[in-house]
Parts: sequence; structure tokens; C-alpha cells
Amino acid sequence: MARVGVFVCFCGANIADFVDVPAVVQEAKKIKEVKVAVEYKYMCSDPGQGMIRDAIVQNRLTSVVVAACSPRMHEKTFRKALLDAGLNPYMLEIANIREHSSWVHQKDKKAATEKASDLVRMAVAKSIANEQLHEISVPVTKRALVIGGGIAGIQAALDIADAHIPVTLVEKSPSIGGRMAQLDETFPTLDCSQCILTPKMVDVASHPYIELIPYSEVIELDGYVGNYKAKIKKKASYVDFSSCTGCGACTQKCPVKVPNEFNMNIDKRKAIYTPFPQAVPNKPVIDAEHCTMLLKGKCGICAKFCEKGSINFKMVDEVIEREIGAVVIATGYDLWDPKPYEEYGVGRYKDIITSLEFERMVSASGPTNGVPVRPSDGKVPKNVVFIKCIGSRDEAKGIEYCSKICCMYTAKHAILLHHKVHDSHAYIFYMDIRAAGKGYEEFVKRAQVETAATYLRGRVSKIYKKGDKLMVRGEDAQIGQVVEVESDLVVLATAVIAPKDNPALARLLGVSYDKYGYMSEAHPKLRPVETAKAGIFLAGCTQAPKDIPDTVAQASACAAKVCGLFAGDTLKKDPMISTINNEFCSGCQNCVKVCPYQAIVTEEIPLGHGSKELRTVAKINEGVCQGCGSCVAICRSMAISLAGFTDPQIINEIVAI
Amino acid sequence: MDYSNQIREIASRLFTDNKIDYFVGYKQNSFDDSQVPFLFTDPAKISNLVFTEKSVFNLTNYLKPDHTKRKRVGLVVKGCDSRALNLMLTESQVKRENVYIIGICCEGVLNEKGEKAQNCVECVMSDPVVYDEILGTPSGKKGYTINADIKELADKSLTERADYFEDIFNNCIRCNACRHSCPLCYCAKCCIDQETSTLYHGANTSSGAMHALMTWSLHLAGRCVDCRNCEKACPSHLPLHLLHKQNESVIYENFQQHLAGMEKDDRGAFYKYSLSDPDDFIL
Amino acid sequence: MNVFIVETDKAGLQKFYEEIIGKFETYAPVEKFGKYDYKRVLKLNECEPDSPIETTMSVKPLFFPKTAKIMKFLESSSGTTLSEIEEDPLSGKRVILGVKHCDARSLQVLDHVYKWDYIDTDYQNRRENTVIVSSRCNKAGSQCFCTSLDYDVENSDAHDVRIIYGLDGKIYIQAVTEKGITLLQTSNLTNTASASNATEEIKKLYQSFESSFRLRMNYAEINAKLQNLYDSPEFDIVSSNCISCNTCAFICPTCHCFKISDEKIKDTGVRYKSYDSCNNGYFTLMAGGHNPRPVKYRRWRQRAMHKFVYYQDRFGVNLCVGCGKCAISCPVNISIFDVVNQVSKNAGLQN
Amino acid sequence: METEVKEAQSKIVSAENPDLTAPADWQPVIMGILCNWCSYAGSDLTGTSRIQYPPNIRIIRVPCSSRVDPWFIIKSLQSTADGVLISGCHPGDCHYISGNYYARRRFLVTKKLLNFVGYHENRVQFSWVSAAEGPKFAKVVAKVTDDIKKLGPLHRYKKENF
Repeated sequence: MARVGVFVCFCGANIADFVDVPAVVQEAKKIKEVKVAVEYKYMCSDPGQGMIRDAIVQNRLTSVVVAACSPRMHEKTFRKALLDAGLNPYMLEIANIREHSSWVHQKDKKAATEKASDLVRMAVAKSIANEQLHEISVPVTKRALVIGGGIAGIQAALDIADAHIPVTLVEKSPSIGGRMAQLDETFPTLDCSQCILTPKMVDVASHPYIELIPYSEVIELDGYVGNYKAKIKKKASYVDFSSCTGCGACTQKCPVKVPNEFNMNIDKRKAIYTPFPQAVPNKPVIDAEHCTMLLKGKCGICAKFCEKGSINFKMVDEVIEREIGAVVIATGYDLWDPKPYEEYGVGRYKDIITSLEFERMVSASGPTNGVPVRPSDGKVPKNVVFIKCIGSRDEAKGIEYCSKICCMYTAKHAILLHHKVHDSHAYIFYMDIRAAGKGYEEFVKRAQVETAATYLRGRVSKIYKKGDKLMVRGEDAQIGQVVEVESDLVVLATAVIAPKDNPALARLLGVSYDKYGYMSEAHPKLRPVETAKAGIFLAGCTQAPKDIPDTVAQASACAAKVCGLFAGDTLKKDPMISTINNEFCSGCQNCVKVCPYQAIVTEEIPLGHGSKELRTVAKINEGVCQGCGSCVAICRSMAISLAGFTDPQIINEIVAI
Repeated sequence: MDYSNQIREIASRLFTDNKIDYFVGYKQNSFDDSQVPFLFTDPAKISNLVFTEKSVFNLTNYLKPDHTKRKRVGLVVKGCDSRALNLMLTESQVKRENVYIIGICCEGVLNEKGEKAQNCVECVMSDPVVYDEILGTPSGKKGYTINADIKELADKSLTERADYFEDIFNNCIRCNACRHSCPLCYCAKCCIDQETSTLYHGANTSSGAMHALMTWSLHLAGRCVDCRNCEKACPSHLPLHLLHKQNESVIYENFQQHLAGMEKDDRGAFYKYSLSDPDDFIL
Repeated sequence: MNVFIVETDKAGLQKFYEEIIGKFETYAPVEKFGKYDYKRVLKLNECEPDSPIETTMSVKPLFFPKTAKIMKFLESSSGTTLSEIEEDPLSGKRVILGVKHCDARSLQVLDHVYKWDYIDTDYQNRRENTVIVSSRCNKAGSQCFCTSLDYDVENSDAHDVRIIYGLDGKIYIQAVTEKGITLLQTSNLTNTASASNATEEIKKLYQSFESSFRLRMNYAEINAKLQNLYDSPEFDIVSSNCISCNTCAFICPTCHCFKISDEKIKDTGVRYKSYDSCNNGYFTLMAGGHNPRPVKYRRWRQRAMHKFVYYQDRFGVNLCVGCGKCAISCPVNISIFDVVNQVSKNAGLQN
Repeated sequence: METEVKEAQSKIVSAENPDLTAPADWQPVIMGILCNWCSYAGSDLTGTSRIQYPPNIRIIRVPCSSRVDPWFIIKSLQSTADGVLISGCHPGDCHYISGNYYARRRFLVTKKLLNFVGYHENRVQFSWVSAAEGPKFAKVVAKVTDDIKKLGPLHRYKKENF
């Protein structure tokens, strides 16, 4: 038999002025289950809570209704009061008579009072159907998995590891470093990318709390927040890293030459190679697609010259498992292939290159030792045309969005060009200049003033060859005329796009991704770091195009989230989640279909008492369920109920007035 | 259409090859020319099997554990029946390996008056959508037509409609024959009968009947295949198809022309959504 | 009992009906959704008391309605207070026209259970205040087998007045009980036919009716056999086609199982009593979770045995009146007639 | 075609059965079911910004509009309520990613079905109200209340009538 206590709050004048509180108390007293109904100035105050605690004890109350402000205000406060009085905190219901009555019906006290009484009735009726609930605690494995070893992954890994939480960093290429390692200098300060990145890379390699697994990929992820199990495929490198000293003899002697992807295929690398001099780990790997030994079974020169005998052609892919509690996705970005721009002669004219190719050229450690040259004849270009928004903001050929970083790096390129080739001149075709960011606008000014780059507002319509020059025709919108620029080299600022593997990875991890293939954040404003799947976070361009500062910031945010998640030994979870009543479950599995969190699985249970025959029923994964109730409403046999919002509770409210 | 002989042959083959434990077909009624479902385990009874345009009842109802106890069943399905079966398979009520399906390319069955039944006139898919063996020649998917009675009622005034349906709910005796004859009402215990829940509305009043029938029809919305077992079973002869056809038409018009049970693994309109679903009715 | 017969014709009968409808709260077969049921009528043209078609529901709902309020309750700080239902909608002075004799008989059968351990006063009032005017069948329906059972169809006193459709348009109105006699005497019916020659004709008519039956059984034998067939495997076979849809029980004139349910709004509620059926899978489900009749053959056994054995044992009458309504309404045409026959026949073979 | 709702100056006529009327000052009861994250927060905002709206609505809090079983609507209409308002997050804003999309489908079918069996279409209404749309919530409630006042009291299938 339910024994309910009703506590009506004046909230100073907030409620009392517009609702006849004593009348509400009198109404409440009429309800059968109500054993005590009282009013007080401020229920949330200590004396107020004291009243509640005493009443619970004196009247042996089974549930409590507080008629006051919105539950979003003080639910926690009053739950604690119940707990202190030895009552299950979830036996509390709140009648929101301030936000929903006194504040919104200030002209009609009678009606406001009636409504308040009804809200109290409803709350009482609901509370009668309340069940005792207990916080769910899920154990956590305190190890984070970081996918991607670019600056985002590196930063996240380091920050997490610095909190003495073990990190497994998985990088698909032979070395960490990512795109940033390919850059020469970085805007807006023009400090050398390598100089600021490589120390961090070394830290990663030497950090006691970081397990670096290069040349490998995540192929499977099971479980739920705090309790994931990841399968990681280590691709065969054919080099035993433990014994290899990275002397490089093998690489020198290898006869096979392959286009060097790290240098955007401008020069060649060997079949056994380290991607770049500062690579971490600085150990070579054999590129199985090109190694003659692996393809034809002949050669093996590298093995001959390896003093340590670290080369092992028999090596095979290996799958390892890691138990982890959280995942950070930092898979970075790709660049859009400008082929569709036929009118520019992309593909036909050698001297049209992408900005990352330019970036490699001007890089001191790059294929041309820091001097930009024309691919066609190796001459140093004088007039260089930079064209922005290639693929970006272009629904016809490319994608709708703005790639965010092109304005800045193009300005940077203009400056770098000036540094490397003093008598050169840069022309920049642009749609807008988007230089929002600390020191960015100044940086663009610097390009325009110091290096006297010519900024031409307008789209390029055509590029054609005249002698060994490229004639770039476009419109200068400011003077409203067609201009033609005679150039030696054309650099296309191609759009930033999501890595092509992102959707596959997203599906594998069970997170959602947008139509471009970027990973989706849980909330565009308030949860930009989390995914909808608890315990999986996003860092860097895998979520959307970003510059380095933003990427690093988001990576550190991920680290903070992970540390927060691992703060306790168990994860505390709100018990207001779904539960399945096997007796009624007919196993149609429609709930599995509609659950947005893949929180529902199936299990086999005996058909009847002690029968061998099995039947399938749904099973809620406590760790994953977020308590939205979608499954409850679609369950035709009412086998699912959502704690805190059960059908009886809600129907009680409906029929209470 | 008369496939009696073919079905008898298949049935005896299935029994001799020990492919099935039960066979569900139709047999002639003892006292008039109507037919009744015929569930049997004894091959000797095969000779009673018939199939003509009087084979009305949707036999997939017998796949419920109550009747065939999760054993191997051979059964005859018409177009609409096979759609129901499709859903039962998708909703894992039946194991595919446990049913041997004889699909009939249906030419429409007859109602009591001997005319082609309304649901057959408006039938969209008279060919079986899932089967092991098919009899007759497929005629393909046909265009969807909004049920004639729905149209008629929609033109009536609100009060007329309200009176009409109140009459229906008043005449319901809540025997639940509609439910038990529906192959897709397989719940372990129907929500409407769960005395334990506050949702329970056991009284046999018109409000109780309205509550029960409306909920029932909403649980079948996007799943009902219009076989009209419910109507045949209803002792009060209530036009139950109205509720289902209404939902069906709304769903067809608004949710990518969805029709129940047409494709494998389609769970029905309420278990998926589209970003472009109508939103204009929401303030 | 002094037989009171009035001879008249179609027109006279019509007048008689109209007079009754004018005088009393009258019920008669009315067509709705293509089937006939006993409904309140205010004008003769609304109903068809002479229709040969059997009604889907029997007269049962007029005495044991599909749902009825048992009591009201009010919840307040002082606890729950119960209150009687002030007005029974079926307790008025009533006449029912066009009742088939099987329906009339069913009431006699039900009377036993309603004045057994607990006297259902509502039911008693309804019975006392109701005059039943039956119209005799001249031809048996496809599922009828009333004549094979434990009561004398022709000389039954289950009805108060009986309409007999004689040859060449002659119609006899026969009062059978005191209630019936007063009804006739107080009516403006004239020319009392000499009982004798009428009864001759009536006898003849009955013979032709009797000979029109398709279904016949030896009731005594079946009743005797079933006594020891509780464990007969036949029940499983005869019930195999059943889809447990409950229709039979709900429309059966003598089934009288019910369930109780409360409907509550705010602080007031009503307790209802509504039909239920033993064919229902969880009719016997107990709070503890045990269900003695989880499978349908057990439920069918219960149904058959209750109708043909248990009730007979307790009250000395058969619970089935042979109206065949269940077979007609059954979506898979299972007939209690076939069930009891098959079970007892095949069991006979086994012994 | 809907029946026109005639409003005599003296009394309100029930839309579903014209022979039933109510005095002109009759006040309907409206059951409001709001999702916790958007609409309930929005209604709180209406309160904190002291925006006034008619007092006829009684609010029930559910985690998500997808928690709303059509049963709740039917049950409300059979109980005291003369109308129902259900409100959730705008499409795309659902706190639980996709809840309101599933709900939206059920709502449309339920609304049409209820109208089909003889409830005026305005008896049951739906809205998307975000946590920031305090003013909108007030507007919505005002509109719905006004609509339902015009429709008059709901008598059909009311439990107390039986």
C-alpha cells in the first residue's frame, strides 16, 4: 500500500503569489494514498529538505512528491534528501508548478491553482507506480585506443598517457606524423612543421604509457563504453623491428624504385623504405607490392646487406587483441583529386600541381631540396598562379563545404615562394578570403603587402598552353574584366575531403558519419568531441576540415574526455534504462532494429521450465542503453519497460485527472 | 483455379521424403461448398486436400507454435498469405528451414456471396513472394488502389463517421477472434490482455472495444497484408478491414509507397524512417 | 397446464406484435452488419421476429450482458468506499420476440447455475420480468441438433408464448406458461381456436420439422461414453484445426464464464463483469505462473466435457442446447457436435 | 471534408456529436506530452521568461517523443482530456539521434486513424519545440487550446459514459 508525502513549495513569492498553495495542499490531502501534505517557503532549503526527511521517517512514506520548480532544477537535490532519509531516491516525483503554472498563468490565480493541483495529482499517481532503482555501475578497462598517428592522434595519445593512462596508438602507415610531417612551414607563424612535430613523435615512441603499433589497422571493435575489445591487424613489414637498427643499408642497396607517396610521387623511393628521414619508428618496411623477392622470389639483396639479419621474407600479417575503455578516432583527411577540372588542363599540363605537391617542393627536406621547380622542364618558376577553392564550395564539380585551411596555406605558399625565389611573383585567384583566427588576417596582409602577391577576386575559366607558359584566364570581379596571367606554374588549392576509408571504419566502430564521410559528432555545438556512441571520441579532420591549432585543441579535449571517463574504477550510469520481460517477449527483434545505440542484442532461453528447446528473446545491454524509450513504444507485446517512465507510470498520470 | 491434385502430390512427396511433420491445406466443408483449413500429420488424410477459389483462410496462422509446435510444416500460401509469411520470417517467428512453402499464383478467392472478394479485387500482389514450389503463372505486381470503403467513408461527414464507428465498437463482443485468426498476432501475451498493466481495459464497453481494436490496428499498421482472416473470424461481422486499409493507405501515400511483407527483411513502416517523411502536420 | 391457443393470420400476428411493442420494452431480431441479433425495437418494421435465420448471438446478452457494471468505488483520504450500481438497464418489464426454442431452452439451462451457490439477483429479476415469445422452426438449420439432446423440443416450457406457422397462412399463438397466458389474455387477440384440431396440425408440422435434421446423435450413449474419455488422445486430433479464437464461447447461449476488470478515472472507478472464454490460452493462467490448460486440446476437452458431462452431473441438464451457433460462427467450422461424436466414436473403437 | 464547427454565441457544440453542447465559458483539458530534452526544456523556458499561455494543458514528461505509444493518445482521449498535444525535438535535433523520426511516422498514422474513426483532426496535435523556443511553446499551447475550445467537449468513448 503506497504512502505518499506531498510537499508544496511557495518558492518565496514565485509560486505563492499566483497559486493558492494552501488550497493545493488541501486538494492533495483528499488523495487516498497521500498520508501527509505540507507547504513551506523554500522546499529546496535545508529546513525544507529537513521537513521531507522527517516526514518520510515519521509517516513511513513509500514515495514523495515535491510540488515546486522544474525537475530540471532540483530533482537531484530532493533525490538526495530521500536517500538521506533511507528512501530510494527514485521514489521521488516532482510536480512542476512554477515553470508550468505560477509563472505562466499569472493573470488567473484560480486556474493556476487548479492546474497546480492536477499536476500534483498526476505526480502522486505516477509516484505510486515508481519502482526502486539503483545506479548502474559498469567496470572500465583503463586503456585508450587512438586510431591515427597524425598530429591529432599524437596529441591525444600524449595527453592521455601523461595522465598515466595506457594508450595504444594505431597508425596504418609505417611511421606516425601524418599530414603535418609533409608540411614545410606552418601559418601564421611560419615555424617549421618538422621542428615542432618531430619532438612530439619521439615522445610518443619513448613514452612509457604509449604502445605504438605502426603499419597496422583496427579491424574489429566489440563491446561498449569502458569495455571495448579491439582486434588490430599488424601488416607484415618483413623487417624485425626488434633487431633492426635502422642503419639504412637495405634501403641504399635495394634496386627497386617506386614513386614516393610521402613526396606526392615527385621523386622515387625504394621497395624497402622508411617514409621519411625523421620517421618514427625509424625502421624500414618492405612494400610487398613492389619487392621482387616477394613477387618473383629472386633478389633478396637487402637481406644480404642486413648485418643484423632483420629481414624476414616469411613474415605474415598478425592480428592482436587489446581490451580498451575508450577510443579516439583521428584518421585525418585526404585531398580532392582535381581531375574534373578539364578546362584547366589538369592531367594534360605537367605544370599544374596541387598545393601539397608545392608544399613538398618548398620543403627543405623535400624532393627538390626546398626549391620549387616546373615538373615539365625542371626550371625554377617566376610567375606562379595559385587558384583557391578547387573542389571546395563547388557543388557542380566537388563538394559544397569550405575546406577552411586553403586561404591560409595559399597565403603561406605565396610568402614561401617569395622566400625561395626572390624575383618570383604570385597571383592568387580567390572567391573570398576567410582568415578568421588568431593572427590569420595579419598573415594574409603580410602575403599581400610584404610579398606583393597579386590577389585577384574571381574564378579561373580556362588555362591553356602558350609556348612553355601556361595562360591562366579568369575574371577579376573587382575591375569587372577578364584577365590573363602568363604563368610558369599553376598551384591548385584542392579541397580537403574525408579519408575514403572513414565510412568503413565508422561502420566497424558503430559510429555515424555524414554524407561526406566525416565522422558525426554527438551534438554540433555542445558535444563536438563525442560521437553518439559512448566512449568513442573525435579528434581533428576526421570530423571536419581543421587547421593545426583547432586539431590540437580538439585532440586535447578528447584526452580530457577520456581521462574523465576513466576517473573512477567503474562508470556510474543513470538506472533509467530499458529492461526486457522474457515472459512477454516474442522475439520479433524490431526493438533491435530501432535502437539508435545498438544496445539491444538477442539471447537464447529455454522454451519452458527445464525444456531443452530454445527460443530467442531480446536482451538490453545495460552499459549501452541511454533510456530513450524508442524500443518500449514499438514493442507490441509490451515486453520492454523503461525504468522511470514505465507504461503504468505514464498511464497513471493520464488517468489521474 | 484448382490445384487440388498438384497439392496432394506435393504433400505426399513431402511426407514420404520425411521433409515435414505437419501439412496445412484446405478441405471441403462437411455440409456446404465452403472450405476449411486442414491441419494434419497423417499422410492417409492427403486425399481430403483441395484448393480452389474457395480456399479463403490464410493458413500461415497455423505456423504459430500453438498449432504446429515449431515443427516442420508444409503449407499452401496465396499471394497475400505469403506476404504474411514473409513478415513472420523477418520477425523470426518461423525458421525458414522449418517451412516448405507451396506458393499459389492466386486468381482471387470468392466471398460468401460468390463474388470475387474485395481484397482480391484490390490485391497488389497475387503471386507468392516467398515459396519453395510455385503453382500457376505469376501475373506480377499490380497498381495500388485505395480501398473503396475507405474512400466512401472519407467523404462522409465527421459525425457520420463517428456514429458509424461507434456502432462498430458497440457491436464488438471482444472475443478476440480477430486477433487469434491473424497470423501476425503471435505475441506471447497480447498487451490488451495483460491485466497486470494499467493499460489493460478489459471492460466490454464500446470504449474498451475501441481501445482494443485501435491499438490492434496500430500494431498491425504497416504489417497488415489484407488477408482478412480477422473479418472472416469475426462473429459480429464487423468491417475490420476499414481500420487496416486506412492505415495502409496513409502509409502507402506518405512513406515511400510502403506495402507490408513485400520484400524479405522488411519489418514494416514503423521500424524505419526517412528524413523526407511528411512534417507539415506538425506545428 | 391448460394450453391456450389463438388462431390468427399474418395480419393478426403483425397486430399482436405491434401491440406488444407499443406496450412493453420489446426486443427482437434486428439485422446489423449482415447478421441478426436481439435488439431493442420501437417499431415493428425495425425487426424481423419471423425471420427463419438464426441470430448470431442468442438471447443470452439480454440476461447475461457482454459487460455489466458490478459496483462503483470512490477513493478518498478516508480510503475506498464502494457503492451499488443504482439502475440495472435490463430489469424492466420486457418481451422478447422471435426467440428460437434453443435460445429459450438455454435460459432454462442457465437458470440452474445462476441460482446455485450464489443467487444472481440481477439475473433473476431479468428472468422474472421478461416474457419470451418464441417462433417455432419449421426446418432445421445446417448445424442444428436440438432434437438429439436431453430435452423435449416440442413440449418445452422454456418460452412463455410460442408462435407456430401453420399451413396455408394460418398462424397459431400458443401460451405455454402463466406469464404467457396473461400476455395473451391482456392482449386484444380474438377468436380462440379449439385446441384440439390445432394441436393435430401442430403435431404434423413438428414431424416434418423433426425429419429435416441433418445432424443426429444418441445423447445418452455419448454422455455415458464421455464419462471415461478424459484421457482420450482424440481431443488432440479434433482440436487440431482450432485457432483458439474464442468465438464459440462468446456466442454460445449457455457459456457463462466471465472476467472482472476495473476502470478508474481520477478517484472514481467502476468494476465490470465481462465475457471470457475457456478457449483463451491464458484463461486458467494463475498468478504464480502455472497454467493447467496451456495447450488447446486440454481447453477443448474442458469445453466438451463441461457441456456434455460436468454440467449434467451437477445440475442434471446438458449445457449444450444444440443450436449450432458455434459451428456457424467458427472460422474453421469446428462443431461441438462433431467433436463429441468423433471422440466417443473413435474411443469406442479403441475399447 | 470536415464538418464545419459551428459556434453559437451562447454555447459550444461538440464537433463529434452536434447534439451535445457546453456553455460558452467551458474550459477543455488538454494532455501535453513533452520530450525531456527539447520541448520540456522549452516549456521551462516559457516559464522562466514569464510568457503567459492558457492554463488548460497538463504536462507529462517523457524522455523522448519516441517513447510516446499511440496508446497514450487513445487513453488520454478516453479519460479526462478533450485534446492531446505531443511535442518533441525538431528533426535532426533529437537527443537520441533518431527517436523523433520514428515517432513522426507513428504520429501521422495515429492522427489520421483517429480522424478516420470520428475524432476531429484538431483533437490531437503535434509540434516540434526546441529548448530555446519558449515563445513558440506558448504560441503552440495557445493555438491548440483555442482549437479545442472551438471543438467543444469530447464525449465519445469516454470511460465515465459507460
